[in-house]
Amino acid sequence: MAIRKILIANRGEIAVRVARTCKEMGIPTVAIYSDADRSALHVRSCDEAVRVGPPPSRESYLVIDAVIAACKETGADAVHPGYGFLSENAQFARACAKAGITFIGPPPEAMEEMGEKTRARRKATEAGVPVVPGLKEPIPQGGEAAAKDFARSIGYPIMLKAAAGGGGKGMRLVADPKDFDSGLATAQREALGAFGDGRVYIEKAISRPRHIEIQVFADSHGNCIWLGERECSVQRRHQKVIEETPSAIVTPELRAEMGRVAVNAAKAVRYLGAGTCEFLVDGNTRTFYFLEMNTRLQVEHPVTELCTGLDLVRWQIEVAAGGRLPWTQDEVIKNLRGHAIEARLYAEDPSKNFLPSPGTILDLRLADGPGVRNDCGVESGSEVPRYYDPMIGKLAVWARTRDEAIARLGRALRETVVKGITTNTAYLRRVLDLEEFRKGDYDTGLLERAKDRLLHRERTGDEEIALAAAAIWQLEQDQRAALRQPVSAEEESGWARAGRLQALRRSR
Amino acid sequence: MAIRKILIANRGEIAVRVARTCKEMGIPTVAIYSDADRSALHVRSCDEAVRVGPPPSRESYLVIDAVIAACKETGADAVHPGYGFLSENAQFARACAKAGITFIGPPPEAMEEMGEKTRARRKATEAGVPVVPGLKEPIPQGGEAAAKDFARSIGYPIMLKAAAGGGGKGMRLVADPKDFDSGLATAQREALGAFGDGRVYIEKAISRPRHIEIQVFADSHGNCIWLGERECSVQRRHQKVIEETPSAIVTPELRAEMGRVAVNAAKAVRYLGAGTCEFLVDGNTRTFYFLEMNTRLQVEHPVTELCTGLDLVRWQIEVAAGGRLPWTQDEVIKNLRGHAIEARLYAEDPSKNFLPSPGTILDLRLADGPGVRNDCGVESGSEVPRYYDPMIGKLAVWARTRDEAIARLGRALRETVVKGITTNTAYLRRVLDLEEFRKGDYDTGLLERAKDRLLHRERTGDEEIALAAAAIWQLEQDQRAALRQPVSAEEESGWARAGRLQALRRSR
Amino acid sequence: MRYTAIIGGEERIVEATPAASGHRVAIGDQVLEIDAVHLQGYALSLIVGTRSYRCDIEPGKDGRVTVLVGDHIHQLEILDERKLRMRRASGKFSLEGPQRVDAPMPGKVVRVLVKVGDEVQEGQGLVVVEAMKMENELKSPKAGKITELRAVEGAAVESGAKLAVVT
Amino acid sequence: MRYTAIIGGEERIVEATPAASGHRVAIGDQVLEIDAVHLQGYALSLIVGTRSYRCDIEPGKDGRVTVLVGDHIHQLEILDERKLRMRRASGKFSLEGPQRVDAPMPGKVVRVLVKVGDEVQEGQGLVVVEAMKMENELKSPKAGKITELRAVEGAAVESGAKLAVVT
Repeated sequence: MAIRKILIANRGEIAVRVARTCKEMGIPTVAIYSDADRSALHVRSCDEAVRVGPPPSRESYLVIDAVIAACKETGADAVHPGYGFLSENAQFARACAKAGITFIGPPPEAMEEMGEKTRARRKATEAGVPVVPGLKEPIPQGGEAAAKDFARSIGYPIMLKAAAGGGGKGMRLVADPKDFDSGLATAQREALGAFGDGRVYIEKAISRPRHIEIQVFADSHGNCIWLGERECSVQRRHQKVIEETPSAIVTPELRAEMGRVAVNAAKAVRYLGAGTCEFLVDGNTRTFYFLEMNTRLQVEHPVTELCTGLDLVRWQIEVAAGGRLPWTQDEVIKNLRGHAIEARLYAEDPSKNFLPSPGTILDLRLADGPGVRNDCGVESGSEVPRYYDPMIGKLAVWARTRDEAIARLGRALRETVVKGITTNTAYLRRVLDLEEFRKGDYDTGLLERAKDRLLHRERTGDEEIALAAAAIWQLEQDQRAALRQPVSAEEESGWARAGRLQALRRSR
Repeated sequence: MAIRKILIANRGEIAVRVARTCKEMGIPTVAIYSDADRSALHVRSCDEAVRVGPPPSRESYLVIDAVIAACKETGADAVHPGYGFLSENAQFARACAKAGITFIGPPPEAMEEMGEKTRARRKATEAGVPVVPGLKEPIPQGGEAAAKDFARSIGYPIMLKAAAGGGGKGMRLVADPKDFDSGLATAQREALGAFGDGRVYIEKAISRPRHIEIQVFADSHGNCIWLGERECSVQRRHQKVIEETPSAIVTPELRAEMGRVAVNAAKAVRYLGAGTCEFLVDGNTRTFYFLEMNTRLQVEHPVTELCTGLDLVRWQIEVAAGGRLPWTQDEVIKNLRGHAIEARLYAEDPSKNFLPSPGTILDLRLADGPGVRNDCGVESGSEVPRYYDPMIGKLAVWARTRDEAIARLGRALRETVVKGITTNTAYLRRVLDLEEFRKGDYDTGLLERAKDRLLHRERTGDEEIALAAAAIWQLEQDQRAALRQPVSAEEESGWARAGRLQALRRSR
Repeated sequence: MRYTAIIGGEERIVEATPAASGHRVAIGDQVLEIDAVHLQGYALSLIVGTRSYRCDIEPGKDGRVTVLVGDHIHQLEILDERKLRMRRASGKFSLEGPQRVDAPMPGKVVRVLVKVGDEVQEGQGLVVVEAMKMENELKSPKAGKITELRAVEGAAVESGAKLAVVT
Repeated sequence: MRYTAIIGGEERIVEATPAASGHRVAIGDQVLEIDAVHLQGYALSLIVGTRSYRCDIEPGKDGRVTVLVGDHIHQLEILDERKLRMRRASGKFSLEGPQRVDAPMPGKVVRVLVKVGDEVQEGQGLVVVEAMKMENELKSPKAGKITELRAVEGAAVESGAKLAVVT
């Protein structure tokens, strides 16, 4: 069946990115928004927009009935869930099916089998995919003591993970038995907050582990292929910060082997559309363990697009509409080219323990020129609400070699300026400068180990220039003040007007 | 010899673009600027900046001594000339050599042999390259009558071209003998104005001609290869507007044949670096005639970069430093991928006969997302001076197929908003919608023939929305006026402040 | 607030009133309920029913406004009573009476194609101005007679400078 | 105009005067001749000798300014006589006296780790605030005693809200 109108059940950069492909395909789009997002970029990036509730996601973006109602109101016959929110919610997929709406993603059964980690591990083991030793079942109420024993049995360090989890939320590394209880408590609280499901399970923590994932794609005609790997070991608190492809340690043989395993896992659940198998790879032995399958588009999909030349969202839509994969596995291998790196732009302050810094972006200057791709959910004047994930966008680059790609990303990060809120751009540049990163010799512990080097602010020679600029600036402010034309940040910026107008509206 | 610091003897988007690659290579850069460009983006895109004179290019960017002096003052040991200005000036190349400065481009001899069209044609003919029938010599003073006879002998329509020309300036199509005198006068005046050399020559005008050019690259070790073609037939008054690669009519065989001929032409003059052989191709017979060789980087080089994955500026610098071409001809062919289209953004008003519209850009919003590349010489608040070419930037896209690339460029043009001055973005979108363009079935006469379709402003359904927006806007202005907080475009925008400060400075 | 808008040569009555949900805008007898928020840099996000629009606004002089809706450009004038009277007084609705031909941009006069007293046709070239290396011919807005001629070959002219008057 | 700048905890005397070429800026006994022009959105283009700098400026409260030079961030304060006196009066130079611990951003208090009267060490966690799904522990700015505690578990807090005072 053809898809005639797509509702994008998400916000921020991914909603904007999906809308772009829809525009290129000539498919009308519908945005949904919470009260905190009325002025958000994704709302005006779509042809239509429907309010789905108050700011908290549990009362808006996560309300299945509201999203289905928005589809019916606008006549959308398909939903693209993006990532996060309802993207891996089988119940939502079923609700769509029930309402005759095409859910652009895998069938609910595949989601359920892969969505919940413990079941996924079982499924994977059945499919002959190696997994990390650990307790397959979530820790039941009152089972804490038994869990603690099991933890000791497989040996510390151990990992506590949210059963319904993903994206590192509700994950805790426990290195010492005495920290088990506190770690468990935090993991459960975060899991509950993030997924409405507080269950966590135990897993042995691999040392020097690399997080490498394989992009797979399946159509409804039995075809399933892999599109190469993504190296995601540059993480902070299990949150990916920088992703690249190819991985420095993945040989063509290893790639083919991991790809084959990933495709098997996908086939085992009769997968459809875009999916990702996450593996933990031992940095030394290069043995890999299946971690989980993300049954949706990944945040970091652009690096795969840059090296394959594909538009994965276009493929998702075509496949959801019953189309066949246009490529065979061989064509993929023939088309892999160059090196791509993505850096995630977060509204956070690295110098304050990465404290999120919501607020208004007074000025946003993005990088341009050769080999640069921006996927941004904000623009100058945008508000970054405190209710959602602090990622405001992604900066990805492509170049023929890894060295050139690193140089290009460094250049692009220097061109990227976000004013009004604090972001991690300078931190990202320092990550690129780490010797381990330049060598490609790193694991998921990189950022933790390099913490001090990354936060230390080098004293630069241009301090005098900063002082002079501030003085000239202040001088002119004073001169203009003297001329009785006070100019404050408030009066100057359009967002302030926006604020006033909105205030005006509310006050009515 | 290694290059340690590069002075970029240009302005606008190309200066910014060259600076980007230099940053990626870790090479410090020096900008030059006229008084009209003190606030221009290229000045702050470089590590250093030197004033070279008053606004008119003949008194600034074209003053060889001033540029050489700037190199000496800053210790730049190499010059990148960009395109236009001094880029094809052999005298300048010699001055650089004399001053011990590496000129990033071909040797002066090659420039002279190819730079002047009539000599180029002779050279090409010698190298066995087919040329368009025409008078090989510029029309001498008093030779107008003889020229007129010759024109009649080869038959109208004929083309009058500036001997020192390029970029379509000082070119005139004369369809009827009675227009010969006026056409000649205009061509000579424009030639004089643009190149300080009023000589023009006569050439037979081919009907249904396509302008297709071949990118060549040569190193100092005797290697010379081609990098595919660029279809540049979407022209207005001989000014390229949209360029793409590959060309709809170029088969792999024709590409190889044109490439071979272009490489021969380059070798014939012991060429070095990046060059382009322009051909006129008969749309029906596909026979091609050598037009001229541009001995510099072309405006439209990004489409070649997008389909080869190369950074041509990086290659220019490496080759100028004595490096070898990293690729063989076979590797080029193996690496050609997908389809790229570039649209030139001009500060001009298509509805007023493309009248240039210099002024201040109050707000600039560029396209982003998959497959989009911006090369821009301006940003929000930039002044577009009236002294120089009205091109403010280029928007290029890449996609796997031509259809997807056209859809993508259309999407990207819709995202591109330039406020404060009039630009050709809407016109460019209408070009993409032309059936001839969509089919790839067009020649250099396309825009002239489609003039009416391109200028007719379709009445859209959203007129009421425009009215409503204006009314709500005005209402709020009036409300705020009532609250005695007048806000005029003046007070709002940073450029106004800039203007005031500069005024302040001058007044001192 | 009641405005008279001029768009595509037509006059339309547009009435905008703040409403609970945002604004109520009446255009002729059509009424739109609009949720509007300001964006940075002279732009509005409008939601009308479920339709979402980004409107970029460029205010000009005397009520002239350029509104970019999505990717369609609309040139219009939005006038309150006072502005409307002025507008009507200026009598620019038609091309009756003397018409000024002004330099549309700063540049240099390279040729003057007419002299005072010449009879000219509508669209006939009067003056050629060069700017940004391009020659641009300024045409007569109406058929009539050249009653004034300020353009001088070789002279630099500023934007808006009077070059000629056709009566 | 003479300013006192505070950068990296140090006081520097900075004197800016309009000059023929642009501005003369004296920092201590170092004098810079600077050609400065404003750019849109709080930015300056500076040319010092042949060096070219883009300086992005973010004015904060009471003379606090963040200056981005190229890609280096500088936090500083630029104070005239009056502001300097106020600044000194506020005695924020040291951590003597009671120190407020404020919510650095809007969020929700998920845990309070101390009670009034507790002795705390510098850097010891006092309150955990959750925002954007992340938990953030607020630490004591100094060693001392909790003399006031406003944070309540489960309560939503606005940015800048007082959570505790350490004396």
